[in-house]
Order: sequence, then C-alpha cells, then structure tokens
Amino acid sequence: MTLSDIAFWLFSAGAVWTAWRVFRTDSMVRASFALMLSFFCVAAILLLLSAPYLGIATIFMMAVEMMVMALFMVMFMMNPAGLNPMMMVHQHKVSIGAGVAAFAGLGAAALLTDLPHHAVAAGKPVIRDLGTELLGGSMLIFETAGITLLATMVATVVLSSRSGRFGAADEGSRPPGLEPGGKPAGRAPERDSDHSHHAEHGG
Amino acid sequence: MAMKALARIAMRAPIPVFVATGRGWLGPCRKLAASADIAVVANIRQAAILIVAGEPRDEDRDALRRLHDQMPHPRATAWWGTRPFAEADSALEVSATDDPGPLLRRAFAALLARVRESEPDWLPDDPPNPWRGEGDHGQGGKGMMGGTPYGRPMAMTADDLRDGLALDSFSFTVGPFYPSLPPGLALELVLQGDIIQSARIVRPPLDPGKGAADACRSMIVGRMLHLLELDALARRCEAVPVDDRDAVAALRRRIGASGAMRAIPDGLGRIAGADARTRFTRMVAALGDAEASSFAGPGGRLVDLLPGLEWSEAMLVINSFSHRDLVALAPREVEPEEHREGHGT
Amino acid sequence: MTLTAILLVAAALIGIGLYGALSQQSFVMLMMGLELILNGVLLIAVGFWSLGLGGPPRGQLLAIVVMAVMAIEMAVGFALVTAVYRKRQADTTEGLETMKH
Amino acid sequence: MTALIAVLLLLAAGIWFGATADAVAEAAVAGHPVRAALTSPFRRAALMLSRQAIATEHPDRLNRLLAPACYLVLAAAGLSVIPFAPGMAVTDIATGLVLWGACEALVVVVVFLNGWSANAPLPLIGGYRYVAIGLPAMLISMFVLIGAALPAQSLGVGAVVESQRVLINAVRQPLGLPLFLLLGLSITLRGPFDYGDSADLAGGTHAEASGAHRLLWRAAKLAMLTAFSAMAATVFLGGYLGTVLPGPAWLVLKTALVMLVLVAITHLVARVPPARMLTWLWTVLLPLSFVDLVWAGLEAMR
Repeated sequence: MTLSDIAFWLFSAGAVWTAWRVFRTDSMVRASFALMLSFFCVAAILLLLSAPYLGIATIFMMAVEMMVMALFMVMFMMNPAGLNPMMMVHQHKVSIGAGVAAFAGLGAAALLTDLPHHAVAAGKPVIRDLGTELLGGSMLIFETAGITLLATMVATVVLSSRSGRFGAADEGSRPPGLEPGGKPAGRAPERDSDHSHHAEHGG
Repeated sequence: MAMKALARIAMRAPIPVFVATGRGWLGPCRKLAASADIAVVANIRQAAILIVAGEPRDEDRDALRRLHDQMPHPRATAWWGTRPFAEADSALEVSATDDPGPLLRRAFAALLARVRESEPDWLPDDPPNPWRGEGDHGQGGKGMMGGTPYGRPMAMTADDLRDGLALDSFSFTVGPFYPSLPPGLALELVLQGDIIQSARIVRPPLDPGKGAADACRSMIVGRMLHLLELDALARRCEAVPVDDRDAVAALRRRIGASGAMRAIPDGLGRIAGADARTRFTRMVAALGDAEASSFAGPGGRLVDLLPGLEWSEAMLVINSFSHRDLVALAPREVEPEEHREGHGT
Repeated sequence: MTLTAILLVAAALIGIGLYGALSQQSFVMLMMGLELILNGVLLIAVGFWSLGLGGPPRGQLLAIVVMAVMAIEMAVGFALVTAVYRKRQADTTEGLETMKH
Repeated sequence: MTALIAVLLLLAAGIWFGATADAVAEAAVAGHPVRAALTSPFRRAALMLSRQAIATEHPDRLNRLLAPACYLVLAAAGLSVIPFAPGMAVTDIATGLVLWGACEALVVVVVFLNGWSANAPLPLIGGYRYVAIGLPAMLISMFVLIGAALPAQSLGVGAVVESQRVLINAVRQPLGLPLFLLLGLSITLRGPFDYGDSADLAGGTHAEASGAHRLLWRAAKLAMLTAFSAMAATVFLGGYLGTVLPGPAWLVLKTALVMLVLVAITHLVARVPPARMLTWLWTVLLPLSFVDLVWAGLEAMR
C-alpha cells in the first residue's frame, strides 16, 4: 500500500460519504456544499491520476457551480436551513432499488470485465497534450462546446427573464395576429386554476 | 497570567461604546464621537459599554433592553443624564453636564480586569415560541409548513416589484437604534432578497430640538460617509470643529475627491425636485454654516420613497434628509398594534 | 489504486446520484442527483484515460466535454426552474402534472 | 521546507503589516494621532480576545467555525503557489494560476457561508450580495490572469515570473494590474468593493461576530490581502526579479507596495450601491478584461 493508495481510498471514502450526505441533511445549503466536497474529493483523485489541469479545473468550476446552487436553494426553498425537519421524497423504495441496482450492475461490470492496463507514463506532458489536442486535432469539438455554451447562455436568459417577446412571461404570452388586427396566431393561454403553492407540499 | 497580560494590553485600546441617543442629545453625543480615546462602534456586538444618552422614549425601552442583551460579556451600561432602569444593578451614572470619558475609562479597565462584574441579561433568554415536541418531526405544527420553528413563522411567497418571480418575502423591523438610521427611527420592512417591497414607520425619528442643526448636519454627513464605506472620513467629519473654516473646507475637498457624490446614483429618492445626491451635496456645502436653512418641507412620505429600492440605496435615501425634514416625512403612524421584534444591531 | 477500484467508486457515486435524481421532489435537489451521476462519469473517463489507455490526449478532451455538459445542465436546469416557478409558483416535480402552460 | 516557512512568515508579517497600514491610514484620514495607530492593532486584537464570542440563536455551528478558518487556509493555499526565488515555491506546479483561480472562487463560497451561518438577516443579505458582486469580479480576474499567462506560454506562476525578465506585465499589459486590483478589493472585502461586510448592514457577514470569532475573521481578511498582494506582485510586477537585493526581498517589497495601494484605495474611494456596481462589472469592466486579453494575445504574437 503506497502513500497514493492510502490517499486514494481516503478521498474515495470522502467522495461517497459526502455524496450520501447530500440527500440526508435537512439544510439545503449544507447539501449543496456537501456535493461540492464530493466533487473536490473526485478532483483530488484526478490529481492522483496525473491529470493536474482537470483536477484543479474541477475544483474551480465546482466552487462556482455549487455557490450558485446554494443560492438557488435559499431562493426557492421556504425552509433552506432545515430548521423545520423534512423529507421531500417520492417513490422512495423504487429509487433506492434503482440506485442499488445501478451500483451493483456497474460494479459487476467493473469487476468482471477484463480491463486494459496501460498507465500514463511518468513525465508525460499531459497539460501540453491537452492544449494541442483542444486547439489542434479536436478543435471542432472544442469549438462546438464553446458555441453550445453560448447558446445555453442565450437560452437561459430567454427562459428565465420576465419580459418575453409577447408580454410578461408570468402573464401568459400571446403572439399578435398574422395580419394587423387579425386573430392572434397562437392558442389563448388558459387561466391556470390550480397554482400549486408552497402550502401544498405536506410533510 | 496570560489573560492578565492580555487584559492589560486591551485596557489601552479606545473604549468601544455603542450610543443609544435620546431626544436632544445629538450635540453631546457628537462631542463623545470626536474623542480619540473613545471608539463609537456601529454594532452592539463590538461594544463593551452601552451609553444611554438622555431619557429614552417609553416605547423604546424594550428595544433598549434587547439591545443591551446582545452586547458580549464583559459589559456595562452608562446612563448619561438619565435614571437607570430598575433592573440595571451597579449602574454607571453620569450627570448630564459631565464628560463621561474618565468614568468610562475606569469602568472599562475594571471590566477587563474582572474587578467589575459584567452585567447579566435584562430579559429572559427564552425562545419566543416553544416549538419542540409537536408535529411529525417535532416542528410544532402539521406538515412541513406548520409550526413556527424558533418562533419565526415560515417564509411565505408574496408578489415582488423587481422581476415578478414572487419568491418568499421576509419582513423585519430595524431600529430604533440601528446605526445607519437617524436616532429613533424604526422601520418595518418587507424584503424580497435585498429589495424593499414595502415600508412602515414603527417609530418616528427623534426631534433634534432647536440649535442642533450643526451637530445634526455633521452626524448625517458622517452617516452617509459610513454608508459609502468611508469610515475614516466619516470619523473626521463627525469630529470636525464646525467653526474652523479651514478644517471644514479641507474636509469638503476630501469628500469631493473620494467620489462620494458621484457614487450616489442619479435620480435616487427624488422628491420635490431634488434627489439624494443633490441633497447630500447641499448638506456637505452647508457644513459649518449654522445659518444655512435646511431643505424644509419637502412634502410627501418616506414610506412611499423606499419600495423598489435596494437596501443600501434605501439607507442612502433616508440619510440624505436633514433630521427636521425626516421628522416631517416620517410621522408617527396611528396603529395601536403591538410589534414583535426590534432588531437592535 | 487500480482501474477496478476507481470504477467501483464511480459506480457508487452514480448509484447515489441515480437515487437522488429519482427520489427527490425538489427540482434543485433532483439536479444535484444528476450532477453526482456526471461526477461518476468524469471519474470513469479520467480513470480509463490515466490507468487503462496510457494517456491519449482525447481522453482529457472527453473529461472537458463532461464538464461542459455539467455547466450546461446546471444553467438550463436553473433557467427551467425559474421559468416554471414564474408560471406556476412550483418548485417541486409534483407541481407539474402537465407540460402545457 | 524553506518555502513553507517563508509562506507562513510572510502570512504572519502580512497580517501585522496590513493591520498597521490600515490603522495608520485610518488615523491619517480621520485626523487622529498617527503615532498611537502604529501599535493600536495589538491593543485591538487583545481587546477582541478578551471579549465573549457570542453564539446567535440556532446558528449553522459547523460552517460558522469553518468559514473564517477556511478563509485563512485559502490565503495560505493561494500564497503557496508563489515562488520566492526561481523554483522555490511550496506547490511548484504547472497549473499554479488555475489553483489561485480556485482559491478566488472558494473565497466567494467562504464569505457566503460566513453570512449564512449566523442565522440572522443582515449577515445573510451581506452574503447574498457578495456572491452577486464577487462572481463577476472573479471572472474578470481570470481573463486578466490568462492574459498574463500568454507571454509565458504556461499556467505555472514561475514561468510567468520568468517571462517578465525583459518587461514586467504591468507595463506590457497596462490594463491587467488595475483590473486585477479590483479583484483584490473584492476578495478582501475592502473599501469600494466591500459588499459583504459593509456598513449599511452593520458589518454584513460578520455583523453578529464578536470576540475571538471577529478577530479570526479580520485576521483572515488581512491574510488574504497579503496573499493577493503577493500574487499581484508576482504576476504583474515581476515577483522576485530585481537587481542588487536578493529575490525574496524584492518579492516582499513589491507585496508591501501593492498592500499599501489597496489600503489607500480602501480609505479614500467611495463605494457605489451594489446594483450600480453590478452593471459596471458586466457592461464596462468585463469587456475591458476582454480588451486586455486581446491586447495580451497580440503583444505575445509580436
């Protein structure tokens, strides 16, 4: 058992335990940051796997992502600190079954498959490799990811902003007629009869 | 031993005091703030001595008790020109005409040396609502939404002014001893995030009384500078000798150079043709000019100006008025209802 | 630290993530489950790259793509949550019985 | 090992120097005696240590402890990538700039947690507000740092220093240092970028902190000021490069210079309301950082 083995098992235990805590804590903010810690543990394993750039980039990215996640938690949950204990789950048994089955299936596949063994050579310039790959042979893939992210930005603004093209989003938009003064082109939004308010999710 | 050495060093620090200003006491409080030996802090959590300057209003007495109990140990209370509460044992009393400095220094040293006993709480330390034991999870009610955990009602959704998302709103009371508000003013605010949805005057600001225009002005400009994160300049402003023309002119130049005026957004809190920036500029120009008339009788209500403003903008708007204008803008609202909580810090 | 061990850890992460994604009522918690699944996928990708295949540059590219997918999932997810909340005041999956209006 | 000791020494010295510079600048601007200010940090620290650290009602206890402690650790981690002399850094890795970026991002998390954990309204508003301002400020700094990495053709901090042998980055990329200083103000919660611990919220995220807890938070902020200043000195002012004096001495001098600039800005420049700053960040400062990046790229290709 070398030092890196011990580190690997410690970080693995950390990753799995914090991942489990995500769904077992009452405080939503703690859940977000437990998830962040799970990612950090995986990032540390990536560092052990001689992927320094990917490891640190994961830490960087997940710190920001989980911060935003925590904000949304505080925003949308009426009990973000879990001062009022709660359990907001559905189809609980099925989910546990599915989780266990996924673990068992993937685990069996990992144990039973004859896996290739060819480790990264020490001293291989992996960051340089990644750079030349991103901006060389796989530039199209990289650029596609970039364009997709741009499209995502536009889409998120469109989806989340209040002012829509045909009126405020929360009032139900209705496109104008095809000719001036004509019948509206779309279907008229029906008035929602049952807005499900917070009060409905009973414990 | 180490604690004793620590206390000996700590004794030589400026005395951190929190001042609860009473009616007509702005002038003396300003003198206190000017002393280099005393640090008037903006948060009760930093204070070692609470100074009750002047007779508190009857309706502020409970808020004052809560304020006192938020002060960390070891602590003491000095009663300056007023009679101590019945529950205040071994009170430090200073007569209205005396300078409290020496007495405070002695008491502060005694507190740190553990010679003087720290004051106990004045109010019972109970949760406002007992809640454990009822409901599915012991939250004191039915379902996830029931109950009042720790005496706070669960957040409920309400319409909002900014983006119509209608998330949970949050209502609470600031004042009457909130350091960023004029003395005496207490507001009940409904917030969505940090946007004020509605405001209600719980207590009107204290009437500054006659002849306090100078003290008022430099205290208000000081508060504005605090709000603009210019603490050191604010301290200079609170201490500036108003009859020294050169000192006042130098202060004015410093304020101008810091960009304080331009930092206040254009058109913020506009009423009777003047916005917060204009009012602040006028107030700075009138520093040290006892004759300068305040921008009197703006007409309108403070509570109509605040909704839709972000927290720090709202604080800027409130502090851009002279005390006399604010008294006119924020009259006592007739509502006999008893209020829940006053946030002192 | 063998590839098998790494795959087992990743399987555990994916299992927990799947449980979360299926069981949670709150949208945001559901997204946490999805993120955990992607966390496992990231680990698998880099595990194969590092211990199985001798570090081909494209393996790292795959990991970068997984990260981009995570970012997109989060962004679109939150935008959808906001849009749904704006329309229906709902922040749980039960609030959506229909996809219309 | 020497590098680790150097980091801890620099951190301790930086906390003292920052506190003293703050006290002196404050006294100078406020018109109080400057001599007394030289020793006042010790007295204030002793005072904070001899007071009670109050616990609020039902706080998030774990995070209340972790937030200031992690802030301090992040400062040390950030400082650990900085070389004191060629090759002499605690974590001498090829992705030093990315690690520093991760520290920046985590500062936002830590400040938010500090506001969150008190279970009180004003700190929470401070935390929320800080996230809104802190995240875009961090984005700007990342673009600026990538700009500085371009001439070095490496993300390693050591390589960035070596690339400045002919011309320091502050001259080569004139927009870089000013934009990076904004981040410094933001991650140390200072003056014009103090949106987390601001006066309008009676102290914001640490409004409910007292005694030793308050001292720890303040020390952590000063530690981060030191780490940031050392980073700015290294990436834009050439770090340990310089004639006559030994390398580490140059680094310390340049770090102190950046600290003094930040302290001066803190006490002399007013803060704008957050909504306005947010607009400026996204519409003026972020595009400026793009300009800096393009500038750096063109200059590197020359």
